[in-house]
Amino acid sequence: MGLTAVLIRAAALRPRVLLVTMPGGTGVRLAAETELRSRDWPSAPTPAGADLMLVAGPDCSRLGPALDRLWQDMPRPCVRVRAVTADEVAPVLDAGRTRLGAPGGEPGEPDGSVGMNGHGSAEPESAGRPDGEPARAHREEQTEGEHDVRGVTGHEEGEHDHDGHPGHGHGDMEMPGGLAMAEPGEDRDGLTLDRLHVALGPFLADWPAGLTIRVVLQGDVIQRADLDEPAVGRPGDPFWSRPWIRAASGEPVGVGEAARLRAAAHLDSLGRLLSVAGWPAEAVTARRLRDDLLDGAPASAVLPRVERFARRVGRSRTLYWLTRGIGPLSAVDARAAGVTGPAVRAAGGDVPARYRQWLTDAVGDVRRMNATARLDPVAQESPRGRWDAERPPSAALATLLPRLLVGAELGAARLVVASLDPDPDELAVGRLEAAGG
Amino acid sequence: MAETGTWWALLVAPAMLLGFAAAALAADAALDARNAGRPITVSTVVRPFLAVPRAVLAQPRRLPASDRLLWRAGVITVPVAAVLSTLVIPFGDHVVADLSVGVVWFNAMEVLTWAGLWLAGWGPNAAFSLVGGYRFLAQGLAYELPLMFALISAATGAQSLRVTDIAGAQHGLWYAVWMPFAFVVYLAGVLAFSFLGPFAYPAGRDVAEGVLGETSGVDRLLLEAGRWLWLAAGAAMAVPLFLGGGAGPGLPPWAWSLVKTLLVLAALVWTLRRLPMVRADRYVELAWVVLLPLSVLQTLVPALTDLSL
Amino acid sequence: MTFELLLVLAAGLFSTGLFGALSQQSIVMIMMGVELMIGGVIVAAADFWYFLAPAAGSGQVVIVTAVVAMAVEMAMGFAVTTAIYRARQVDMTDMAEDLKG
Amino acid sequence: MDTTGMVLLWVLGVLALVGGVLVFTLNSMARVTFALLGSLVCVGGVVAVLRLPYLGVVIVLMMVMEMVIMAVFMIAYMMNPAGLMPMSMLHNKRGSLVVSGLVFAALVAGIFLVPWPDRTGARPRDTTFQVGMSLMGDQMLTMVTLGFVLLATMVGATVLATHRGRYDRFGDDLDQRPANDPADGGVGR
Repeated sequence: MGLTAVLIRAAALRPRVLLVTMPGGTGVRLAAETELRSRDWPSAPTPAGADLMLVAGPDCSRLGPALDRLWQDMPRPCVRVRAVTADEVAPVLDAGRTRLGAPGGEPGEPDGSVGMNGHGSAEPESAGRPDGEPARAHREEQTEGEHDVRGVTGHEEGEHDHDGHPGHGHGDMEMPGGLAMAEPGEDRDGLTLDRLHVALGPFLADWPAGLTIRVVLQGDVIQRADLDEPAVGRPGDPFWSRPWIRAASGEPVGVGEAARLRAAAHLDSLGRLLSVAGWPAEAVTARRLRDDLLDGAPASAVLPRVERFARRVGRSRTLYWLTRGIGPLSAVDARAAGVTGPAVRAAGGDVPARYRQWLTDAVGDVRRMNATARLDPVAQESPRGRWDAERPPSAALATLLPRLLVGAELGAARLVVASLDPDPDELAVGRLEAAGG
Repeated sequence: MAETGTWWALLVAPAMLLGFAAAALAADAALDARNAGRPITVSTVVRPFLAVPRAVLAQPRRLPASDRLLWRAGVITVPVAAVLSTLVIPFGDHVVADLSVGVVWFNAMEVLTWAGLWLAGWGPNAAFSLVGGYRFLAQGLAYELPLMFALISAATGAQSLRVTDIAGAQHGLWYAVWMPFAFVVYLAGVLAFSFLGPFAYPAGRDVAEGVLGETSGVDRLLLEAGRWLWLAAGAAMAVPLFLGGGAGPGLPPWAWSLVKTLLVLAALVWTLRRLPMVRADRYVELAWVVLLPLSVLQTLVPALTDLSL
Repeated sequence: MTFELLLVLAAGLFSTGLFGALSQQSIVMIMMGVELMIGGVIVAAADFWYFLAPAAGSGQVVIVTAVVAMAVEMAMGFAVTTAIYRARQVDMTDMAEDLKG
Repeated sequence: MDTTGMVLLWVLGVLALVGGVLVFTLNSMARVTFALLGSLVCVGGVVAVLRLPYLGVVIVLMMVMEMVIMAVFMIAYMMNPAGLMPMSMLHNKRGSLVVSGLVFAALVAGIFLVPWPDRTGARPRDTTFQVGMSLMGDQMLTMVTLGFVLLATMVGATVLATHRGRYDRFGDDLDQRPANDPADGGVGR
């Protein structure tokens, strides 16, 4: 017991945190990212690698099952905590760590309890998994197939294709493990590979919170992509568009404040893009700059750092080489879809054009941060385009996604989504307005 | 020139490899802390190792239709192959097993990670994990042939496949100096087979850590350890292949080996954060159309030199 | 005696591979059988070289040739399978019977 | 041959045979492929124990790469569902068993009946050197032939497996730039 207790306490010194952002939880996410970075608690992109799950943001009943699946997929011992507001983040993290370090915890209950299943209460072996997959009795005899691959744990829901193909001479046979046959289909390379139905989102790491895109994969090429209705969080309070909403409702808002927030929003998007592009060091730089801007750091202090960052990333030949030609979107198509923001101004319209546009805009906005004029919500763009409560700029970006994803490989698809970075919080506003009006 | 085969060398070699890997991890943690604006203290470099108690405590997860046997086999293969590769790497005057085909042995052990990582991706029966496994194969097809030619260049220069012969053949003129391209390709290969930094493609964040994504507990510890052990093994092998082994003025051979290994390791760790992740769909073509022909040309340099001597 | 036992090992591998190559329907599985057969040949060649004629390099050259044969068989096998599969979505020898003259 | 060598030979030989049999008895494609890999790695081990370290290690190296690639094809093309179905893909099982059994019996009979000659000549000190000298000396023709065979294989296999030619890429007049590819490569051809 003594050694176990020491090990438990040592392990709890640096928990790996699965940060799950609920729709409407952007502010809490930013606070959590800052807190985790300063504490040196690594963030885990999958539940398998995490031992503390931090749910950031308001409750959302529709995403409850997905959240529970994440929790189920974490290796015990683990702790689940929730922070509804940004101020709660630090105390909630402390509480989580304390519980993680307590020897011999109580049986796992969602939301704020320690799961220590090895210490007595095992999960019922025969129960089906929450996503409806039957339990498997003959585990050792199980073999596996590429086509029936389970959805990536929690971060996406896998869906077996249940209208299995009967044409292979096994029509009535019972499939091992209750898994359905895969269905082959035409594909890009003429190889008729099996189709795999995978949902990207709602809780993928470095992904717009709550956005779900259902894709059909053959190999790792996306054959079809459908956008799910976004899950609605707290109604109508998108973090990155607040100044524009306030200005639209007649409140006086300074241009400087709006520029600061816009620069921070671009840096947030850049941080996400760089993380997806596999450049974690520069992603951290972007996020630090973002946090400094949101903290109200003076322009004179931030500007040189933002410029240096923009130079390093914008002029990186490697990053350009790796992303050029991905997600081509001409200005004409973008305008036709109703896009108004940086995405339409990015000449050339592939991923590097868009991140370079963000960098240019961010530097420009940091220069303008001391302006005192009053914000005109129509003339001045919000981070993702001209603010319009009925049709927020992110809606246009989101509708473009399925078209751009088809034919892309998985890695390229992630880059495309990150380079457009629609904000699901805005989508929620649009739908509420539409429903109300 | 080299002493071989004392029994304790069998224990010392893995321990030293572990030490180099730990040093690399600690250096990476320090750079991380500097980048994130945290103070760099002793605890900064120690904290990554808290993953060990965590891994020991974690209980196994149950996954539907996973292939435990193959998964476990793959996960174990990666660090074990890294340790086995060090058998032929001389350190100063000492080497565990001075095989006459040391270079090929190293290469074969490195290729074992292909099987290991593919199995690690296949085992859990999860989409992103499998994509990660396949990604390593794509990356392998790209980096392997240029890497082989880089190894062959060094072997051709020394006219021997024995690693100690190669180290001994560089009288004052390191192969890194007159075969710079082979040296660079070799270092890129080291990053690629340890799937770290720019070559973290099989474990990229865009596929939720790919091959690592579904692993937990000791499995994850072994795979993560495998990455850093391979980085250390690759750095240690670079010294006899391209940097003259333990030869150098003043200091004893083991000290020179230590210094050179740490320098190569430092350079590799520094590179990890300087470049974004290289996707195989771009790298394969570059490797076959540009790097491979250049590697062949590089091999011709020592071959023609041998002939003319 | 080791010499004969190793030859028995070679014969065992060869016969197992032969069984596979004869009994399997899938092209890929047949290739696996052929690989095993070549594996048997390699063992036999190494055995002959070691016990009968170590002074001549020919034994080793046979092994090199066998290894190359394996690679060629594999590459061509996959290419043909891909081509057939692309054309008519079969990977079974029985189904590809209409390819016969 | 010393005791260690004998023990190694026995272990590797038995493992190679077990792996070979498993190839046709397991029903998961991944396990089948890796059973074959295990078997062939053991073959490489046997060769290495027989004082041919270079060829032994090269066999291990090649087989790992080959079998991993094989696993990819196996799973892509295998009958649906790829190895998940516990099914037998045998046809004409009895006939095959009889034929291979007879072949095995004949071979074993031959092995023990043939009066094998005695060893001629001494083993060279460096066997790697021997194979190199053979391939680059009196067996040069073999080497050249193998080289051409490999080249022909590479070209032939690529041509067979690709379905897009230059007219698909560059248009009917071969003047379309950039090439019409489903995904960009790294060099920008």
